[in-house]
Amino acid sequence: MGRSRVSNSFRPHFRPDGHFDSAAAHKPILVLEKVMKVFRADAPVLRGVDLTIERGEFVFVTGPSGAGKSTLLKLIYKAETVDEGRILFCGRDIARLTEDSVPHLRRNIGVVFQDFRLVPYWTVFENVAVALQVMGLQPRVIRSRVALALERVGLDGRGEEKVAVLSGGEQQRVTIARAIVTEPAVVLADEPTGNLDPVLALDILGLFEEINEGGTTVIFATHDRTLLEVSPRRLVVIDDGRCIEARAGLAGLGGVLDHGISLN
Amino acid sequence: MGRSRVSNSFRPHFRPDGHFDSAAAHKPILVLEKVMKVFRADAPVLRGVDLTIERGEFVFVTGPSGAGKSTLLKLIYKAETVDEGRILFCGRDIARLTEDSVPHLRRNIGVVFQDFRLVPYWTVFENVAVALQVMGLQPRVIRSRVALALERVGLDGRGEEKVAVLSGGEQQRVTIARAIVTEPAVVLADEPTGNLDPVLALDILGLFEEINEGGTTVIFATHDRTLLEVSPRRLVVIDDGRCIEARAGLAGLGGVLDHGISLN
Amino acid sequence: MFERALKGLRQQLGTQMMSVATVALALFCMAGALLMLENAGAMVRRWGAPVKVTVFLAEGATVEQVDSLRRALAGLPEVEEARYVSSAEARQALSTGGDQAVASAPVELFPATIELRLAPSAVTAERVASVALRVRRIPMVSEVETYRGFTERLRGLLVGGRAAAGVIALGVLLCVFAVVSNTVRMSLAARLREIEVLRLVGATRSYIRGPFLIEGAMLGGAGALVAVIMLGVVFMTLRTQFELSLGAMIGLRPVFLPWRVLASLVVGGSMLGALGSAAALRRGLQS
Amino acid sequence: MFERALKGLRQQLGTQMMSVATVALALFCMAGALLMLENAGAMVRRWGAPVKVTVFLAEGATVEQVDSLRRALAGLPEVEEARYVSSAEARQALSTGGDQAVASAPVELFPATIELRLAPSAVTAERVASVALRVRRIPMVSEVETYRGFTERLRGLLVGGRAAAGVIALGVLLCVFAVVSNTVRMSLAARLREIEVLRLVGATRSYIRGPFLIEGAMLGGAGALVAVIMLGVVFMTLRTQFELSLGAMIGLRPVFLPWRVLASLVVGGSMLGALGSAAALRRGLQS
Ligand SMILES: Nc1ncnc2c1ncn2[C@@H]1O[C@H](COP(=O)(O)OP(=O)(O)OP(=O)(O)O)[C@@H](O)[C@H]1O
Ligand SMILES: Nc1ncnc2c1ncn2[C@@H]1O[C@H](COP(=O)(O)OP(=O)(O)OP(=O)(O)O)[C@@H](O)[C@H]1O
Ligand SMILES: [Mg+2]
Ligand SMILES: [Mg+2]
Repeated sequence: MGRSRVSNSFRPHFRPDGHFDSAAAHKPILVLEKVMKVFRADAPVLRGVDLTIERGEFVFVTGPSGAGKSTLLKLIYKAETVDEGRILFCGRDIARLTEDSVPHLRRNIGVVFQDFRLVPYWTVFENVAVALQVMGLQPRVIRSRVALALERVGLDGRGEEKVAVLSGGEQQRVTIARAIVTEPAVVLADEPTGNLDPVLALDILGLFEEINEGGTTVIFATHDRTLLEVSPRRLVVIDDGRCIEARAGLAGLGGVLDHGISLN
Repeated sequence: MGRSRVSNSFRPHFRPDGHFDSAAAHKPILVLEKVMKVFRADAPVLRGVDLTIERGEFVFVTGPSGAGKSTLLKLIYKAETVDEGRILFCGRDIARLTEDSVPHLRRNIGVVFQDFRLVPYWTVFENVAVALQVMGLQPRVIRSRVALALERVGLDGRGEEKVAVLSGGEQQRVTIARAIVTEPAVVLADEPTGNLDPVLALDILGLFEEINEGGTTVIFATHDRTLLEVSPRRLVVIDDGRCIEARAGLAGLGGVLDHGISLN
Repeated sequence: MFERALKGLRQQLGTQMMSVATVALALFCMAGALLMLENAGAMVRRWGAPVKVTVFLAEGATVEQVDSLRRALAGLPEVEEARYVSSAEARQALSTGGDQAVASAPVELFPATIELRLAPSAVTAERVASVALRVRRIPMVSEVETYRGFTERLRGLLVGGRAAAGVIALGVLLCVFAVVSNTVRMSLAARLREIEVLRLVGATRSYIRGPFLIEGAMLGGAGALVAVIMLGVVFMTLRTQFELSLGAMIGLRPVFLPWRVLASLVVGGSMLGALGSAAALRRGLQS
Repeated sequence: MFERALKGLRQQLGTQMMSVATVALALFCMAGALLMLENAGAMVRRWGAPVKVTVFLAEGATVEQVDSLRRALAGLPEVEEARYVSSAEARQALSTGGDQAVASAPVELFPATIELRLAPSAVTAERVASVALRVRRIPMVSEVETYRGFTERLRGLLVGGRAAAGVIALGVLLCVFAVVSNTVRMSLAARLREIEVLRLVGATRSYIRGPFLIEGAMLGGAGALVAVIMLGVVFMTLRTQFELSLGAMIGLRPVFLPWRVLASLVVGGSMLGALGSAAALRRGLQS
């Protein structure tokens, strides 16, 4: 635990030895090349996804239920492995990471899980702090950083409550706090506003935009039409196993995104 | 297990002896009188909720995150108990149900849980069938009714998959199928479209409206503005611990619901 | 219900087999203790129970003297039987073990005796001592052996053994209870999600608890059965060895536990298992 | 790491105590078997080891005859020592147990003997038999006792006991392994959610596994410690009882296990626990 440094810069160092690869700084932070993922042979989920995400970008990902948004994100943080194709993180193929390096990759990626992945019998504080604890930080540092993160998601002063008793939206915000508390290079947010009311959803979107302005790359998977309307960011639609760039002017969206309901 | 009959009519019989109270048919199916619920003394969740829901009604419940929507529903199916006030189901105070009658109350209420409450290592079929199995139905009957319910939520043919591997939206639809498969007198849907894309969300809303047309009472808690716009049903807003009727013409909504963003 | 219990058992086969093994081990200890006790009891019955007094006769006694002495002794209220054993008979009795040395030893080595068997009702230390005292005063008696020290020590051992077995039994029963209760609590913990869902969709208490009670009973019963079988195997294996050595030395022919004890072990085990399961349910289904 | 292990232990205190108790019970069985073996060994050493032959002398032998016989016997290559024991000495030796009957018995009851101690290197059944045969032919010898049957039976018992103890030890070690492994698997199962979260936020393998390995080692070590203490208590309690009865009868003074065996039990227990834990982790952290 002593070997790893904290990632509070935006230069990912996911090698165990903490060696910094200076060439990586000039490459796109994330490149997906012909990525295939097949769970059931009759219905492949991703069928050749090509996607390049630059350092500091903010990308919306959308698509119908079961399209493969979560799968795409899981491939990036290596909870699933690609069947074909490559995923390059800072120019390095994550398929070739040793088992010992995967934790170091994950410390550079903050994930808001669609199903939260909280420990119900831990307190809010513990659930957020764990992301810093595994890095071996000092308790004092952890306390102040967790408090800050909870404040940003509107849960200040609720650190001592058990997560199990929180409302759906509150739990979702705990997950968001855990994802951003490490100040990672990349944040993957999977449907982070599904349980939030519209006002709070916009607030949280604002939070991610703020983080993005600080230099963090944000990939934001969502179904929420309002958010897509409000924020004129790059938009990727996953449909039929492929990625389609869908913000060639909002007009271009109509057909792919909507199956009939127009966006504006 | 042999004593209970199946509730496929809309006359709730939640006494263990299956005795039918004919007077109940003329009373509102659900009455909340001055219901209070306090988890933390400094911030009571419900502070005197009055609400009457007639047999066969369709009611939207909305309100900001942490307002107490889920708590309200939990009080109805007795996962929580009221601190003050009464809840009458078909005219009978559910606080006075014996422990043995609670299961019979629950068989008359189908619940779509906000956090799904699925058994991850069971298959889709098993997760839906369990609601019928506890009533002691024949396997043959169970099979056909489960197949029907899965078809209605767009998951036909996926009964043998383990729930753990489903996408967020697919899991949500399994929960919906489990809630409606028993053809209960009341359906409580807690944010049933939070993980669904807009098209599917409208489909599911349509499903609940269809069920409602069959005579089932539906209480539908949601944040989704689009659904509220599309469906001109009764709308109850929980705000600051009280229930406010908010569809005195859509115009009336503005202030309470929106905190600034207008509905249309 | 039974089906669902079996399904549960299968789901965590490793754990369940572990706890059957543990229960078996514990009950094996208890049954082993019982077996030892049973055999110690048999030994005490053989060696200590009908209290025996041996009256060694002085060498010069005539046949008439001896016979009148025998009849006098038989007339004592405490004495049930008085039997004259001549030197030759004594030698023969001792050499029935097949010991050549004894059989060919000179007959004078074995003094003639009168063996007294006391009435069991009269068996108190004082009674025996008073008989011995009175007999010892008779001139033609050279010595009186009451075997008191030995018998008492043996009884002491038996009492100690009973106490120890009682403690072991108590410990073992507690252990079985705890193991089954714990295993069922594990099962419960592993299926908490399932149970919660069952409750929420309106399952009755008995529908939820039934399979776990059956599971507990099966664990306890299976454990007891395995213990009994293990004990039987060990007994069969060691019996001959034991009979030939230590057994011959201390004059013990090993006996196995009676059928009724075995059956009640199995039944008791499964009842205890069900009880343990009930305790686990009481604690585990609170939340 | 240690802190997190303790936290885990505390979380499921009941289960953990249960498995410590089980491990203790199992190791207690094993240590008990070892103890019995140790004592049986002592018994065999005392009774069987320096093979003894007793030459019973005919009654009419003169002192000179006996002495020349003794010297002749001492000269045999197999014999290490030949000692003359007169009748009076024999009686005295037998009555040191405090037995009044023996002490006051006529001296003629105890035949004079020559006790031979054979060289341990010569101890084979044939050698002993040939010595006995040659000696028996001498006219003034009435009988030769080689104690062969008894010694052999005793050795047989010891061999059987060793085999049984080996089987028990194997079973017990397996049991300890399984119990700890199982307990750790429970711990794992109960904290699966936690572990998954740890993994997802980038915890290293050792960060995740460390506490469980420590937990396993502590379970094994604690179980062994409890077993040793239990055995000590039982030994202390029963020693006096045993010495006074069965022990006196078969001439055995009970000894406890040496310190080194006890220490290696505890260390071995905790190592086995860690191993069991590692096995559980290997299986449990797959998914
Ligand atoms: N481990 C798995 N094994 C088998 N099938 C899987 C697995 N993970 C996902 N799937 C299937 O792949 C498909 C895509 O799943 P994914 O979770 O990526 O969808 P999604 O786009 O996130 O949908 P939603 O909006 O509903 O969350 C689904 O049909 C799902 O059932
Ligand atoms: N068992 C409980 N113990 C303590 N506090 C609780 C408990 N259940 C709910 N709460 C608190 O009550 C408040 C209302 O919760 P509830 O789940 O009803 O909100 P909600 O309206 O459903 O919100 P959301 O839209 O986020 O799901 C929350 O602040 C929550 O933390
Ligand atoms: Mg998803
Ligand atoms: Mg809620």
